[in-house]
Amino acid sequence: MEMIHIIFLIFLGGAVLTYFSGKISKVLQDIFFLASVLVPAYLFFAYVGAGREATLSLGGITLIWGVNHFSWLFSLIVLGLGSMAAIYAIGYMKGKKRKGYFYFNFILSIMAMMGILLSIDLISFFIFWEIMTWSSYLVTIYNGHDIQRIGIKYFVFSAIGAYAMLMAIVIVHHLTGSFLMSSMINFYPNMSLSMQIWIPVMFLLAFGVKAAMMPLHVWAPDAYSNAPMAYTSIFSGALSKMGIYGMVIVLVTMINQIPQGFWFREVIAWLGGITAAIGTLWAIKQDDAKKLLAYSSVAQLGYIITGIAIGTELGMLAGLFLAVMHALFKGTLFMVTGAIEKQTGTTNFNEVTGLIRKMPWTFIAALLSIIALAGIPPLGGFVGKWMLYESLITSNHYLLVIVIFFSSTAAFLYCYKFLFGFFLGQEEKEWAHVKEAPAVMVVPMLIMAVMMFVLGTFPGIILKPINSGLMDLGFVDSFKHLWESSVILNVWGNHVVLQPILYWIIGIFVFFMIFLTWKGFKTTRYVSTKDISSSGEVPADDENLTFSVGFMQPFMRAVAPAMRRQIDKYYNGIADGLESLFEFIRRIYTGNGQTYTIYVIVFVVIVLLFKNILF
Amino acid sequence: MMKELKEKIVQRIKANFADAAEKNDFNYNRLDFTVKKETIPSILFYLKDEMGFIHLSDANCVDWLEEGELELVFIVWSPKDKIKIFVRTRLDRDNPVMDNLDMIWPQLNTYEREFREMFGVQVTGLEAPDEFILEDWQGPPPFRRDFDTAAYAEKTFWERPGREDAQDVRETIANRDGEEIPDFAKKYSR
Amino acid sequence: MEKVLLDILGAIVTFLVAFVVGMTYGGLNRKITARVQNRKGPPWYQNFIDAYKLSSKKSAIHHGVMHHLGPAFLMVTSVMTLLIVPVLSHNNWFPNLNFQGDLIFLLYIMTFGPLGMALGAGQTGNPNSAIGVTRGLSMMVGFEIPWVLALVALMIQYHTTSITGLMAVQAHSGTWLMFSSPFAFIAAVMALFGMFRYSPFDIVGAPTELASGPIAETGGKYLFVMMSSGSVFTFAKLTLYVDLFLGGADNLFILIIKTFALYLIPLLYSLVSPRYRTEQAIRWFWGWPSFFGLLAILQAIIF
Amino acid sequence: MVNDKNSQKIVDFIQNWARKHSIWVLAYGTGCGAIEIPPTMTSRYDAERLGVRGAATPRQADVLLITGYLTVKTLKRVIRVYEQMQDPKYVIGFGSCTINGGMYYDSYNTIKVLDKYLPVDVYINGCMPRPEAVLSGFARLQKRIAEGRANGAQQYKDNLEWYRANQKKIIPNWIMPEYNW
Repeated sequence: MEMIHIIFLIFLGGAVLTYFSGKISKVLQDIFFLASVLVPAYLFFAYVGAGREATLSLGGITLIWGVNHFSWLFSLIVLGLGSMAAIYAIGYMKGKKRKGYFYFNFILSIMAMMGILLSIDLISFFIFWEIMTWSSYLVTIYNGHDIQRIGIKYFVFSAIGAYAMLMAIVIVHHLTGSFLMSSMINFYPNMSLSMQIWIPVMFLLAFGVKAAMMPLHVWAPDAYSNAPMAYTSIFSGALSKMGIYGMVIVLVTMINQIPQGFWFREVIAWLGGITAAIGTLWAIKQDDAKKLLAYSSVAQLGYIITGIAIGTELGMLAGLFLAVMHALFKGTLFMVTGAIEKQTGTTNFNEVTGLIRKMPWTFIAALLSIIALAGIPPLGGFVGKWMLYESLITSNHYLLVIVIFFSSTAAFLYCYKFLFGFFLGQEEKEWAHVKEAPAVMVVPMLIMAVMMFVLGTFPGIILKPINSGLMDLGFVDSFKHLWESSVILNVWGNHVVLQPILYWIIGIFVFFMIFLTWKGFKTTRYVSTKDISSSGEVPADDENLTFSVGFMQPFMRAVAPAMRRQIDKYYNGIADGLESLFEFIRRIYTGNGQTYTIYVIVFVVIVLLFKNILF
Repeated sequence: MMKELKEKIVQRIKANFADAAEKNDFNYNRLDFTVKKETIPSILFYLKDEMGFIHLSDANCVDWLEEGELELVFIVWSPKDKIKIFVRTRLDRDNPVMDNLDMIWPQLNTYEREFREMFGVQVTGLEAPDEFILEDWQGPPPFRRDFDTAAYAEKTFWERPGREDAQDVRETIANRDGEEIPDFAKKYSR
Repeated sequence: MEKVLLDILGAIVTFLVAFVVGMTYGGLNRKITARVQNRKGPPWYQNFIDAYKLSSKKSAIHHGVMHHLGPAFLMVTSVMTLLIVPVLSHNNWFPNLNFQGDLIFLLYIMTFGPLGMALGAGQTGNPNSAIGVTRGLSMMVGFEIPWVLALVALMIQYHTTSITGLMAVQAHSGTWLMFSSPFAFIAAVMALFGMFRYSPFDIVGAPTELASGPIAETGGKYLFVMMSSGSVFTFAKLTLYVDLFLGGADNLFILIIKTFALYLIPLLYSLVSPRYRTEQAIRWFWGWPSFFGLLAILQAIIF
Repeated sequence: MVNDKNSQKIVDFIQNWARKHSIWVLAYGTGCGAIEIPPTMTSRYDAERLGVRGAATPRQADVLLITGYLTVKTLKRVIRVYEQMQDPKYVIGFGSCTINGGMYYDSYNTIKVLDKYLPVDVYINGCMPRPEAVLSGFARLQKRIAEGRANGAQQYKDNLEWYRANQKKIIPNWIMPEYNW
């Protein structure tokens, strides 16, 4: 009995126990739920290190699970974010219906993700992939509305991806006679060129769906926004990273072995860039926080895809660092949205305003994660963006830099929209009753916000595991002298020490903060948001002066030509076409005996008429 | 030409509205009818829908203090015939009540608010905010002729006392320049 | 420890120089505008008087913590930009924190302040402020494109991402980058129009339309900090351009001549321009300036 | 040292000098007088050479310039704007209407004496005052500021109850926030 077995057993048993214990006591259910996420996480980090392996024989097939440094890095994302989201979920799900259903799928998702990361053979990889898809699908339709539109869309895309992957696995088995990933990778250069192209394409189809890559992203906004927010934070933060994990394996370990791989990676990198730009533009347009964050996730995953598709060491570092950061800040932002939804009952920017004085801690968490998302220096997001630009420029992707930079600048617009929509603006009477979210929800957010700050100052903490993960993938460990925890690397120069810069920023900020606060402290007074200079008018209490409808109108007008085409419409076109095809086929098979008789007669007549030609 | 047209219009209106008192001695494109209060909606509707007087030029209220009545005047204009018609009606000054007419011309809503605020006409069925131009008004309707604005202003607002050495300097100026002050101007001197 | 103290002392000196020069440029701006409009205009030191008057206002109001701290955020940006940009080529008095890759760092730290100030403006609850902020941020997306194109072209052409590196290139070759990468210079200068927010790109704080936009609720000492921050930032931006394109400067006198010559370009352009609407401004930036930026990249790749 | 009377005098002198030469005007263009402001500000008379400059909002302004008659309705807004301005602040009454009602002396809805409702530092006579008169008014204000006599705001603070009583007399439906310093 290996520790890995125990972990999976705890996950499975915990899921079942959690589900049924809800019948006895709600508190017991919460405890079981927390235990079945936190205990395996503790066991994993305490007792399972890189190099551990475990096997399981099932009907003649041996499933092999093991940990290397690379999958350990992603386990960090899954279990770290998973634990935080689990604690948060206790508060979020309080008083909601069907808790058992939600908890069950939550635990299963985390187990499935861990399974994917630990799988060494393709069979268990596929099985866990399917479990992940199923459990996330079930959570997506938790709310029970729009199942047709949202659930089916997610499921169809996932199914197409999964069956493409299954096909690839079968072909690989046919070619190599083994289900092991390593044998697939080793055999890859010996395949014929068409197989060399098709197998990665089929794998990438599956991974691209999960990572919401450009033409395959249409399910993401709906699914992300429809799932409960406690789940969406791992859905967007961790589950989408499984796609990234797979992509790294395919792009780096397989495609790198052949010379044609360059073009392959180029295409993926551009797809990532376009994903980032399009996702950003659509995010700006959204009026609902969930939708906005969902599109923003699509855009952020675009950066990550670009980073890993470039495939240089720095690009990989940037992509993986951004992946960790994205898990942190997007997880936090979805939690913030969930907290606001819990306290006010809506997530529409046009309705909620002015929560900053009512929910200060939530605001701090949101502010820090927005700063990290926008890539503004003191926080961790900047480090990732910075390495991404460096890698793009040094690998001669000049136009891609512009695309990425455009989307990263335009991201300020939706960042501001998020903060303004919820927290700033007029403090309306309607929301005067709102209180800060319970501590169970606030503490995980704040912990993650602090993590973002720490990673911005000491990026080495996370760059070190990334580096050892990359070494597992066959990269050279060339940065050994740079792993002082505050120094990051630069290609053309030597290195950058981040701490002094941070001290300067904080120092200047504190100086002027003191200057503003101290000077004339007594004569500075607070006035309410109703006391504004609106041409001498005194706004009444119920008079709504908040500006939130059509928030980014001028920008949207400027980019209107780019927004006219929606990929969704093309898919709908394909779906309509297929539907009419099926309709036509259905007309042939009418189910009426006479029609079939006529078909038979016509067939016989044709055969008789043309028998000389045919036979 | 114009005369015939006017004649025709007068005939038509007389045929339809028996109580319409006509005053038709203008030698330009103007007609004048005085009707009872109850007839106002129907005659305005008739003018607008049947006779092409689709434009409301003005609506006004006149205070006939001596006769104890308020007069409402609606001026409508036909772009086709190039003729304007004054439709008048009289309301009791002590209890002026009229019906809401803004379904005929939406802009009448504004005029009716003015009637209500400035003349104290009660418009039944008018949907509009209470205050129109005057905020926090507490006195009587200010456009009625028995409202003494000077007295009201003196009572309500501070007045700056004139300087004690304020004198009528017009005579001095006139003498200096060798002019004479005409008689009619003399009564304005202090 | 002594080094840190010296650095702080030097930073204060740099700040003071930037403050004085920036304020003077602001005053000269008003003077030149007045002369062009056939007026006498205020004296050149008018901005100092205004700043002192604002700082000596006896009362101030704020609408909450973010509004209170908004000017501080803005100041961080200005001072950080100033400290990262090398003021003079060879001088110990003006310390700089610059490091390899600081151009990208600059691009991001320059957006830190506007975002912080936007948060402050948002908390006031004044609709005009929020409208102004959305316009400002949208326009920022507009002018960052040619600006980044120009910078990327420089980075490609000279294989460095640091300002000192580019200055060394100019010192080594003897030609200013303005002449060796003319298209990058043109694109960057056109982006400068947007950075200064002078007319025709001044819709952000249109006084009569938006009641001065983001700063509508700001007065007294807050406005003073914002005004000084703006002056410092003006100086920092101009110095950055001089370092990048005009070969830097060896002493303050040359620096002032060069920066002022550069400053005249957006200033004089603004005097003869009406006002663009936001989307027109964005499209303007994505038109010719971006075209020149692309030309610059082409030039960098080919040569 | 700071509390020392002489040094305070010097500080006051410098501050008054700065305030004198930097006058940001919020022109409350209620009446017909607003039309005299553009020529005052633009090329012909160029008030900017005296440091006079337009401000967009009351938070930034030093001087509230009330151009012409004030109805009860606009007086309410003017009071609001005045109370939103930051100390030190001044009021200029512009035109006869603000002094004694001018041609609206018997109007039922315009106030006649502005200084009963707001502390006026300088009046500019005329109907309308020409830009020269406006400039002379600004010069007068500058002189008063330099001498430290332009203390209308202090007067308003000290006699707030009296002003409030006057204001409430003609604005019975008082919904404004309290002026709390």
